[in-house]
Amino acid sequence: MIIGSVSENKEIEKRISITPEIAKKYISNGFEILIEKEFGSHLGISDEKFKQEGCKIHNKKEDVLKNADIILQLNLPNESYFQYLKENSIMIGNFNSNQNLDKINKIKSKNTSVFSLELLPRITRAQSMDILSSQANLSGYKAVIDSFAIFKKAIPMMMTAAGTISAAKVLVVGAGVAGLQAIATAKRMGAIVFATDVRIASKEQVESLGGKFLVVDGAENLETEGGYAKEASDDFKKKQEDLITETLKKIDIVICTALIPGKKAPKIITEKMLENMEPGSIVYDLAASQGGNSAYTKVDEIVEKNGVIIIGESKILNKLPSSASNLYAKNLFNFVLNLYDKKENKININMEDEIINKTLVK
Amino acid sequence: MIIGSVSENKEIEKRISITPEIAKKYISNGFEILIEKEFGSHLGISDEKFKQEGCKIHNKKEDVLKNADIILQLNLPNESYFQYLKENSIMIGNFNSNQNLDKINKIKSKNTSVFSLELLPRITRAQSMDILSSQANLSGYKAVIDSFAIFKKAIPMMMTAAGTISAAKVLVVGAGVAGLQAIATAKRMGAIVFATDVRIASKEQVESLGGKFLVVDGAENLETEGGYAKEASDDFKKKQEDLITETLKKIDIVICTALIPGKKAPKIITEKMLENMEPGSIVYDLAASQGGNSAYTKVDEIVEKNGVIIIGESKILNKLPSSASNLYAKNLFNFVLNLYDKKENKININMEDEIINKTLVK
Amino acid sequence: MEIDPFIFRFSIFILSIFIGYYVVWSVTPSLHTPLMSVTNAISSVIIVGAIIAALAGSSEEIFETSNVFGFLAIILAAVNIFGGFLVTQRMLQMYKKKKK
Amino acid sequence: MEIDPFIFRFSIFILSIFIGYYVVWSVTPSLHTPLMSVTNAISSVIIVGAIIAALAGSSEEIFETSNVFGFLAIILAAVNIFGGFLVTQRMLQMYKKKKK
Amino acid sequence: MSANLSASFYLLSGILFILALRGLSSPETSRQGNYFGIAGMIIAIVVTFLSVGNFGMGFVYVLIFLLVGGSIGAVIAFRIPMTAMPELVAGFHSLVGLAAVFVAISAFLKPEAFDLGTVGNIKLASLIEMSLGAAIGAITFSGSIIAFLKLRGIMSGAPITFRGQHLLNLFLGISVIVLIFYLCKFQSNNLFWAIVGISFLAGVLLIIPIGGADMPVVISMLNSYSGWAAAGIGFTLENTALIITGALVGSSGAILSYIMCKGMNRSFFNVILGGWGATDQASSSQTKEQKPVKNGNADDAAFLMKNASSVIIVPGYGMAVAQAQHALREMVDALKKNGVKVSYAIHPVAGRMPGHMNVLLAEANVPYDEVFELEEINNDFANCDVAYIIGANDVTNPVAKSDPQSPIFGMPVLDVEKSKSILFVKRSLSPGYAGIDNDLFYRDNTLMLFADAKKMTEEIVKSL
Amino acid sequence: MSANLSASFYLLSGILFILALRGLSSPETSRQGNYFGIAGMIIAIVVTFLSVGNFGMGFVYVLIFLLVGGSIGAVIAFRIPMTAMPELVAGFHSLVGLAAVFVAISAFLKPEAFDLGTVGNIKLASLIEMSLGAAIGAITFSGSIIAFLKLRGIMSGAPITFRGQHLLNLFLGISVIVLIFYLCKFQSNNLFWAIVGISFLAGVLLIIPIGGADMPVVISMLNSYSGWAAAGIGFTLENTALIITGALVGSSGAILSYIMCKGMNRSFFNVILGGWGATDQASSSQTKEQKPVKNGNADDAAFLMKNASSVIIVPGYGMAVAQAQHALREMVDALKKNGVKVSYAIHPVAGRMPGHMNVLLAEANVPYDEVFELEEINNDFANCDVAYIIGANDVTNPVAKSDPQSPIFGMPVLDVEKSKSILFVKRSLSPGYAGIDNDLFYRDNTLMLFADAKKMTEEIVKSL
Ligand SMILES: NC(=O)c1ccc[n+]([C@@H]2O[C@H](COP(=O)([O-])OP(=O)(O)OC[C@H]3O[C@@H](n4cnc5c(N)ncnc54)[C@H](OP(=O)(O)O)[C@@H]3O)[C@@H](O)[C@H]2O)c1
Ligand SMILES: NC(=O)c1ccc[n+]([C@@H]2O[C@H](COP(=O)([O-])OP(=O)(O)OC[C@H]3O[C@@H](n4cnc5c(N)ncnc54)[C@H](OP(=O)(O)O)[C@@H]3O)[C@@H](O)[C@H]2O)c1
Ligand SMILES: NC(=O)c1ccc[n+]([C@@H]2O[C@H](COP(=O)([O-])OP(=O)(O)OC[C@H]3O[C@@H](n4cnc5c(N)ncnc54)[C@H](O)[C@@H]3O)[C@@H](O)[C@H]2O)c1
Ligand SMILES: NC(=O)c1ccc[n+]([C@@H]2O[C@H](COP(=O)([O-])OP(=O)(O)OC[C@H]3O[C@@H](n4cnc5c(N)ncnc54)[C@H](O)[C@@H]3O)[C@@H](O)[C@H]2O)c1
Repeated sequence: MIIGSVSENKEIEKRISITPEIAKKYISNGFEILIEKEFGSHLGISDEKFKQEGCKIHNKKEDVLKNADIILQLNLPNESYFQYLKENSIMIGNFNSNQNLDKINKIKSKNTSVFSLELLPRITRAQSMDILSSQANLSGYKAVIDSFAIFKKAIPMMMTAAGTISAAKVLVVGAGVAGLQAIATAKRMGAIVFATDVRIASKEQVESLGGKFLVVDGAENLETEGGYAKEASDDFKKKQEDLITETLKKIDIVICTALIPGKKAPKIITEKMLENMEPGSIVYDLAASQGGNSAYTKVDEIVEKNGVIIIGESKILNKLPSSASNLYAKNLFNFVLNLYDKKENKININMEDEIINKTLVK
Repeated sequence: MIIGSVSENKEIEKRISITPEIAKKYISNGFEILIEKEFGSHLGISDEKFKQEGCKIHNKKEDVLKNADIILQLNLPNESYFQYLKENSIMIGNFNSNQNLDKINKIKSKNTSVFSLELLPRITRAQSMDILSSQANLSGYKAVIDSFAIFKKAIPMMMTAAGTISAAKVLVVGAGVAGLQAIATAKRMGAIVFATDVRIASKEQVESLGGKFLVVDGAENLETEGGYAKEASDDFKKKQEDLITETLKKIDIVICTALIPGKKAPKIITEKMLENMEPGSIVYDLAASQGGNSAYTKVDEIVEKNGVIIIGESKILNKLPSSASNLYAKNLFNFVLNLYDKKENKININMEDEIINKTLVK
Repeated sequence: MEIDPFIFRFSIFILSIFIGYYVVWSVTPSLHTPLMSVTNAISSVIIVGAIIAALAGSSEEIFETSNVFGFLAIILAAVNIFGGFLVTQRMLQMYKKKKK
Repeated sequence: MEIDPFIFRFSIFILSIFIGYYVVWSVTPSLHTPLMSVTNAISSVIIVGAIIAALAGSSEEIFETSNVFGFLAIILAAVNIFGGFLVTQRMLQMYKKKKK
Repeated sequence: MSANLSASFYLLSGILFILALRGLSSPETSRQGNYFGIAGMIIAIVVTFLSVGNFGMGFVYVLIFLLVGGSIGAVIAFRIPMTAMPELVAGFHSLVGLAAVFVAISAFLKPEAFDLGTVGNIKLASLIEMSLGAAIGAITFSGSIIAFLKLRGIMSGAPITFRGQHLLNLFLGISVIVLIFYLCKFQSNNLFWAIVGISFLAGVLLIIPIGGADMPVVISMLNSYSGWAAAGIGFTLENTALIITGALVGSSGAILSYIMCKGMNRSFFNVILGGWGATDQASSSQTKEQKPVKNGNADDAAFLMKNASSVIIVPGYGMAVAQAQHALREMVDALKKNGVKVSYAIHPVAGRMPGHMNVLLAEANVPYDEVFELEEINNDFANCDVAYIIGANDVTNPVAKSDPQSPIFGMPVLDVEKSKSILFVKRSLSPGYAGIDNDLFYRDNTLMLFADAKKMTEEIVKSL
Repeated sequence: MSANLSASFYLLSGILFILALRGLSSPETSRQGNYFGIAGMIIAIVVTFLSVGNFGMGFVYVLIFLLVGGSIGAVIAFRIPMTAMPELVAGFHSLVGLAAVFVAISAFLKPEAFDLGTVGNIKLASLIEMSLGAAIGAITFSGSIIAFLKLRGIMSGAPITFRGQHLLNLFLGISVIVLIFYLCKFQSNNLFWAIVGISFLAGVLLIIPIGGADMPVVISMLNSYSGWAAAGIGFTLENTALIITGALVGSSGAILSYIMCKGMNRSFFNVILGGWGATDQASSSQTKEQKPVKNGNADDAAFLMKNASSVIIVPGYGMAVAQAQHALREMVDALKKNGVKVSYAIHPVAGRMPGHMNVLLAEANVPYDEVFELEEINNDFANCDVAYIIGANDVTNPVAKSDPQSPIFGMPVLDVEKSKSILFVKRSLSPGYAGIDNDLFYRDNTLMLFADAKKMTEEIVKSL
């Protein structure tokens, strides 16, 4: 069985879906690996390295697609290459299937099954394939590191002979996977960290990382069964707004991670709130691609309003491509193993399996 | 008594030598403050803010220099403005008096006394004026933050469902003020930190911050009485080299801070060492302006060699201008208070005072 | 002015109570069971009484009722003494510090 | 089979030693000084002997040498008793737990 | 042997018993303590022989009975499985109680042998002493039998209560006192037998209302009783060794049961008075199916780990909630000082965020080379003495390996059940994130340490 | 009063004394303990009067002497400044010793009064007992006098040693034994006086070689001696109260001095045998001018802080070296639980790097609002009960304020000396970075806690 992967458009995607380490694992499980040339060179991974692990390298995308039974990607390849897809092959990636349904249908018409991993159910068994968790985790980390690098002051408290630098105050909006890692990272650096979320369970989680949870009076629990958030009531929104407005006056850095699956991201930081912030403060909005949690957020742009810097990042993992690729590739590996029937040496699309059923784009 | 300061060349210097906070302190001590317009606007500090504290603002550098008895700067003003200096005035800053002796002599010919604070003796009483310490401290911090932001992997260890990210390994070369803060910062973030220095006392200090000290066998103590380092013997250098070569193979990030006062910075990371490092590793050289601790270091440039990124920074505090200015301004304030005879309301250049004597450029 | 020996015995009794009180306060909880089994063994010092009872009177009387009770008491106490000390010993083996 | 009262006294002596041993082990160091001063006061129970010595013999004999020694011993012990307990009391005032 | 000499030797044996108990207070000196006890006993017996001075036929019989009893005791001691210790001790207590009764009877029947007067004309003090000895001995006997039956499982461990129980006990107590009073007056055999009989009954009634869980306390209490009985007999026989030992055992047993109550957070009086304590305990546990768990405290945990050669720490979300990482690090430091090998096993999804445990352990400066991920360490559990599970739950749940219906089926889990003993630090038996019960709680080699993770760990540090 | 009754009361008073010592073991029960002691004493005295039964003139005299002595004692007790406590106790000991000697003399002179036989024909046992009592009493007396003089400063605190000292002591000891042997044989007055005289000398010789720093141990040891003397007399007088109390005081004093040695990390035997211990101590301290420091242990520190209402923590470089931040945080948590207000005072140059302390405190999760910089907190020292200085030194050195010659003159320092007590945790008296001595070590309200900062702090946590 041949697993293939073609290079992504490196302008917009620096991660890769097979690392040499994982390639080795596939091969020892009986797969063959086929990749396009210069697959990981931008990450300092030479083609040599892949070859050492036993991968085959083709110069052209076409050649990879023609031969591979399973194609592992991050984003969908350019439409022009769909024609080369092998009959009955399988394509796995993070395809935003909602928005890209047209393209995916074209692929499916080639008799290729498409699995899009953002559809993965959040069940315990699926944790090792959960690309949303693994990537959100790194995003949360990187958002903090990035904003600390941009911030014009030092983060930790320092009492020195030349006066005291007080600890920076960070607010994390949304304490999901990304938010929690952001809290942990900021806390490590010595920042004073506040966090807000609509799910009540997150209070304990925030505190378990040393953060302070902003408790909205009379908060209802807005957690769905799957562990995601529901949209909040207007009353809740009002109270949350007041609390955040008050808090923001002393906050230096805001990390936004609040999302509601399938909906536009909730707008939490309003124009008025931003006015009250000190010049030099930073709002780092990881929800940008889904509309952003902050006013003025523009995707992949840095906006300055009254000295407050609002950063809308949609591709933050391009700044942490090595680690992100490692985890992503491992997620895919676990997913493939679950699909693969080792005894029969074939792919078994078992629709009884919740994981397979839910991720298959129908 | 009027204290003045003119805007620096903001292209190359983003710090300022008087902050609103410190201005207030001067004024409550009976000084007047005169600054150039837009003095701190690039840091989000409007002229308004200064005015609120009681500062006067002039539109032109000339007007400031003509009126000020004490001029507080970071770097020397442009030569063309020397003519406007008031008779018997005093100029204080961080002038690199060794290299800029010509210029300073020109100023002195205007009967202006020049104090350059890098000449400050390292005695206990002078700690609150010690700009080298206060700025080196922040440099060490920022170098780490910056290289973490550039690094393509995550720093802390994370054992996740999608595999383990191992902790990054950081080597700090030179455990002086900057080096120690670098160690502390990297350690906080979860990195495994190694450090090397020629002064034996630094071992305990490194360990007190949770770093591992690379012990060079038979290390002599190369500490001068002033607490600085002497140049090392060839034998020592050889041993240090072997040890560091071995260590560097597993190091992800190197922060270089080793300096010997009045000499070129020691070259510690050699070409051969760099060859053995993994692609994607980073060498952040804070000693760049004095020749750098690493091969290939170029001042204010980023060099890539076999995938290893070598960053030569000479102006790192421009990336942390707010905090750096706060501390610098406070240092200057303490220095001015020491010069100032409150009872007589005049400056008293008391050559008995070691601090005054040593910093006065003769 | 002879003092009744009872007073002395009573003094001894009271003082022993204090000692019992203090001795036990400092015992590690993990030793509670061996402690109980050792105190149990010790309390069979009642065998002293049993022996006296068994041997009371002349040789011919040794199977009078009272002596029989003495003999029975001896058996009971003996079971206890041997059993108690040995079982304690076994338990304490477990607490032997491993060699390091 | 009368037992010599000395044996009893000796038993009492030995048991008291054990109690002394145990009682002190658990004392907080900060109470060492008061403890010493209280034991000091207590040990002047020797006054019992002094009183007997002073009152020995008939009324006329009370100024014989031996009685005089008794009287002297009474003074010494009395200084100690009053001084010891009172000074302990004073010291302990300092340890009064503040109200919270 | 002169009375003085034998009295001195009895004193010596009393002192040896004191030293025996003292020895038992710490593991290092405990074996030595046992030897002191044995020495004391030998001295007491030998001295008794010598002072009775009758080496005729009787002596031979005594020796024979002694050996018969001794052999039985020895066989029991070697055969009994370690797990049956508590019931064994209870059984032994009953013997001491009965022996005391027998000696008292014997003294009552033949007072001359003990210098107590003549039949029908026994000295008042001796009579009181011997009837008290007999009564307490009888209570000890029957009480211990009940405790034994309960522990052995022959009788249900559930408390048996009925209306008026306390009144009945009170009545029995008063009867005994009244009977003793009349006995002193009339010295009638029947009265004596009645005292013994009623006391047997009282012993039964005192113990049946006490639940199985409180049995250790009861055993210690019965131990105390047996001591008082011995002391009573000691007064009768004017024997210093018996008096010292009796008082020693009596008071130490009482204190020990008090200490044990405190350790279990139970009220001493509730336990001793049985019935009352039992009611509220029963009501709270009826809601759930009550599987038995072993409930330990910090000292137990400290002892187990100190004597282990390797310990694996399994941290989970509860450690994070309790912010126990610093205390944990300290505990590990203390263990390492004791020569114990310690490592940390991190499950990939422990906590609520990827890398959650790593952040906290790094904060507490745990060296990276002691921290292992699941695959690296999972085989080590089989060779490890103690798994210390601190606030983790789902990540150890073996159901993930066995039950396809379980929501966590298929998730790799840490094989903690392979280690020799498991210590679980959590606040209750409630489940973790996945909401499912963990079978490990009820295993034989599991000790539950119910407490906040930080508090418990700190206490363990103190005990180390 | 019958002999039996009085014996019972003496037992009671003995028990009250036991309870007195027991009470003194914790601050909560200590005052109650003192009352027990007083009660026991009153009972003993009253019973003695009643059993002697002589209420003639003698009784009045006794009362008068009792009151005279009592008044003197009371006056001393109220007048004495608290700081003179140790010498007061030493002085009191000498009185007990002398009283014992007097009673022994009296018994020797008039044995009939005590039922010990007649002059020249005293019972052997009594003779041994009384001469031992007298000898130990005499040693206690003269030894205590020397201790008193040393503590009072009338005699130099330096150890006085000479060649052959130990031999001489040995010789004196043997002489006393030999003399007692002959006394038993000849019952001669002179022998008795000789025993007393030699013992006085022995007391002096025993104490002079012991240095001032070890005096507390010596006092406790003398306390023990006085107990043994009392017990000896007790045997002579066949008085249970005296025997119990004597043995109690004797053994508790001995244990206490042992405990105190352990607390000071000194060898018990070195202290007691004086001369030997003194030599190595003297040699190490001769290099420096020997100013006295108060040396405390973890329990003292715990006690002081637990009972404080506010504590300020001053961390320095030593905390970083010891990595004591986590333990410190734990200690503070424990204090806060006790209702103590705790804050941290950070000196701008504490440590070896700007912000050094902040990094470490943040690592230990110390809340930022408990951390204050010098200017914010410096005035609070005046209102604080305890300053806990952990591994800091230069930053507290008041010489920076007073001595223009000092290398740190002009540096702002934390005014820790204004707090009621100062606890200094460091490993030795050696100086810090600036290399200068710190006068605070020698202040009256300073307690030095010599140990690694982490270890000491952990121990304090344990004691809390
Ligand atoms: N790592 C991730 O990224 C992630 C994300 C989301 C969900 N999860 C899920 O979270 C679970 C993680 O497993 P886990 O074993 O770490 O946690 P867990 O199964 O949730 O168990 C945590 C246990 O800690 C105890 N606890 C809570 N607070 C405590 C305290 N203060 N002191 C002592 N014990 C305390 C609780 O029991 P008591 O109440 O009895 O004390 C609870 O049973 C997995 O089911 C995983 O799927 C993980
Ligand atoms: N902050 C800065 O930027 C900086 C930079 C360079 C120099 N300095 C200088 O450093 C000094 C800082 O003052 P400081 O009070 O923090 O430190 P310090 O005056 O150097 O005193 C530290 C004390 O800690 C004790 N110590 C060391 N290790 C210990 C351990 N493991 N456990 C317990 N105690 C230990 C040492 O005494 P023992 O040996 O008796 O234990 C020492 O006296 C100032 O003189 C300052 O000028 C500061
Ligand atoms: N089954 C598993 O083991 C598993 C795996 C991964 C994550 N999870 C859980 O899933 C949950 C969601 O994680 P996610 O990060 O993917 O969520 P997400 O990315 O969808 O949302 C991020 C966070 O934003 C919050 N949010 C939404 N609206 C908000 C508002 N108006 N104000 C403030 N906060 C708002 C959400 O509650 C969530 O915590 C978490 O509880 C996580 O622990 C479970
Ligand atoms: N008196 C004071 O209170 C005070 C104030 C500030 C700093 N200091 C002390 O002054 C000392 C120097 O501090 P700095 O940071 O200004 O020094 P620096 O900037 O001159 O040098 C940085 C470090 O590089 C080291 N170094 C030099 N050659 C090296 C080589 N070949 N290999 C490895 N390391 C080498 C030096 O030892 C020094 O630690 C430190 O000990 C610091 O604590 C004292």
